[in-house]
Amino acid sequence: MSEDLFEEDQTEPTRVADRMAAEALIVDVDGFEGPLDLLLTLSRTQKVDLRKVSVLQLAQQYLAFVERAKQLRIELAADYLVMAAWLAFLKSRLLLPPDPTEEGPSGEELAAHLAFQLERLQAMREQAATLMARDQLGRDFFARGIPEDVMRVKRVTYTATLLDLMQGYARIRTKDEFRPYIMDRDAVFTLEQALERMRPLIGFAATWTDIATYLPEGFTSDPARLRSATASTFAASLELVKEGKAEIRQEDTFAPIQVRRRDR
Amino acid sequence: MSQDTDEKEETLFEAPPIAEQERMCEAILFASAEPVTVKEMSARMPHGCDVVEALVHLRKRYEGRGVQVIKVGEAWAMRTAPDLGFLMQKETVETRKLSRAAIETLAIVAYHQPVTRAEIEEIRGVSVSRGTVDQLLEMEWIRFGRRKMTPGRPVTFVVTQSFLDHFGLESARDLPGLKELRSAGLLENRPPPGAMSPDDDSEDGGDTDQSDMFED
Amino acid sequence: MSQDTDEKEETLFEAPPIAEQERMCEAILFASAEPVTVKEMSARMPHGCDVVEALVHLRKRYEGRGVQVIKVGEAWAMRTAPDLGFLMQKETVETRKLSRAAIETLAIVAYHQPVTRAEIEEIRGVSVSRGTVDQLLEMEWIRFGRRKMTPGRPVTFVVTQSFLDHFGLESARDLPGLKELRSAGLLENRPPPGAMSPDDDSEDGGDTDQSDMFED
Repeated sequence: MSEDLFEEDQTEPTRVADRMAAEALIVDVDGFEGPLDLLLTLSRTQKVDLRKVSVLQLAQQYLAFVERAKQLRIELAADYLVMAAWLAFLKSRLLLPPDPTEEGPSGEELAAHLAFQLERLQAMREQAATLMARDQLGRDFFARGIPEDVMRVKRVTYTATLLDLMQGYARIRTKDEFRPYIMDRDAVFTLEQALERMRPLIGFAATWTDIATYLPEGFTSDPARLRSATASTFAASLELVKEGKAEIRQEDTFAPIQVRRRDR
Repeated sequence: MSQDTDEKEETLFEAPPIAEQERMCEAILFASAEPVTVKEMSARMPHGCDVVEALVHLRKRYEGRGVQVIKVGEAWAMRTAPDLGFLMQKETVETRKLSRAAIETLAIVAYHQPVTRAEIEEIRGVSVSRGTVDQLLEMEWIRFGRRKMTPGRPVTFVVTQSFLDHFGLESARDLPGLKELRSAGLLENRPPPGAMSPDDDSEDGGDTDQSDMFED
Repeated sequence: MSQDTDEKEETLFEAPPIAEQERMCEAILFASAEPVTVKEMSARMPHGCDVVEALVHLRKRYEGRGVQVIKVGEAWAMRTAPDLGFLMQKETVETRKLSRAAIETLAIVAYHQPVTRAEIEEIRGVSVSRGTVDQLLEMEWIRFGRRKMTPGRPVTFVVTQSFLDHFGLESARDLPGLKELRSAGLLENRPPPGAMSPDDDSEDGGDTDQSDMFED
């Protein structure tokens, strides 16, 4: 369907282009995209199928064109002159009877190749026009106006191997002494408990006080309980220092560790 | 119906058949970047079109399809069917190693189940963050067990069937015992002072599986 | 048909019925402004779906509608019917005007792909400016193809899926007039007579490359 359309479209402008090309030959040398383009335009004046174009006639037309440009003192680009020289050579080859001693391709072969090049260029131009005459996205047909984004969902799964599990368990079990599994939570004074105890008290410690005085009641006699309470009270003290609520010092190795509130 | 409209409006040309009007509405709704009002559609379509009727037909045509024609306030739009929303996601799965805290907590649950949070903390020697337990619950590797008959009736944790499946175990009792851990070089060769762990007893005889397990 | 596939793939769950698969394809294609490959659709749809079959059904369903299901290279897309373009003035995007050189270069790449810059210049009879190629690359209508196995291993250009999408082509083989041009010998890269280029032998008219390329 679009091809039909194209056919119709194409016939008219070609005629217009013909007329314009004829004028362009005289006034606008720069309008050509190189010698091949010029040759193609010239060949149209022969009004024949490109396959039947007379290359000899074409060469003469081209040489005449170059001659005229020279008369008009139009500066021609080098490649136009190279083509002119080559066409002059081709012309002589085509006119003179073939010299059997001469090497290389015959005039006919060279002419056939030029005709092929012209035909190929012409075909590509036509295809380019056909292509651009096709229905185009965003002009004749349309994509979805409100595309929905595909959400990229990243799902993280965690994994572990049995070996990880074993090693993890072994790690815990070798960290402290192995002991039969019994509940002895009452012998533990946790960091949270120690913090809870120290927080309200530290506000009153204007002077350096031994952290031992912060140990909770009932945790000082039993060694296990004392150890736990001391450790957590010390840790809690450090925590308070970190929070900027207290200062901590130790006069000497193994000397009592003292804290006092920090005034701002 | 469209005939009537034509006659009323006395248009010069006849409006396109309703099926064609439906096609037009379809194309406009599809390509527009926003919902389109009936008024706007009428302005874009040939004179004499009955946009509302065409839209009703169109909506009907898309019933039960992957795409639906919906009314958004005064305007109309096409949207993918809500039940297919899952197709609009591209899932990428990233596998990460479980954190050390999570592995240790998991190991404790596996070896000591049913076990309370306080007991886990006791064994690990550090407090167990809520996130760690939640993560394991979410992975469905642990679940809540029966409450302990101790004061406060704390909840306990046990491992799940998914856990056993993942680690290729038939039951939690198939987990290698401390003895095996030791002989596998996973525990320091330090004899445990005091009594045997409760798992040590039950854990013998899993020897054949064991070697398998350590392959993983 | 989808049954067979299931059995072959031994899926755990059965694929949804083909009508449901069709709905899913519809939703995915509908939601996307860009063509979606069969591979991507498969990845997003439940396991065991026969996406191609569903798409063929879907395309049939949309035949003659205001919106169409079209194939673009390896991908599929939904596009409004071209005859309704006149309704969409509002949506029309002002495309950059391409120079004659760019249009011709594009056509040469499309019909001669994979094609080197030297070959383009040979066909056009003038040197191809960098800007022209850059513009086409930037528009994503052409891209680099495989290097030619000729001396210097020059890069080649081929057209892209966006190119096919833009011009409503199912594949590069559907370029208008391709067969005629080929049988007329106009797609050959014929060396000038007497040119003793060393690659004369290997360069069998580019015909073999050509068919290769258009197979895709």
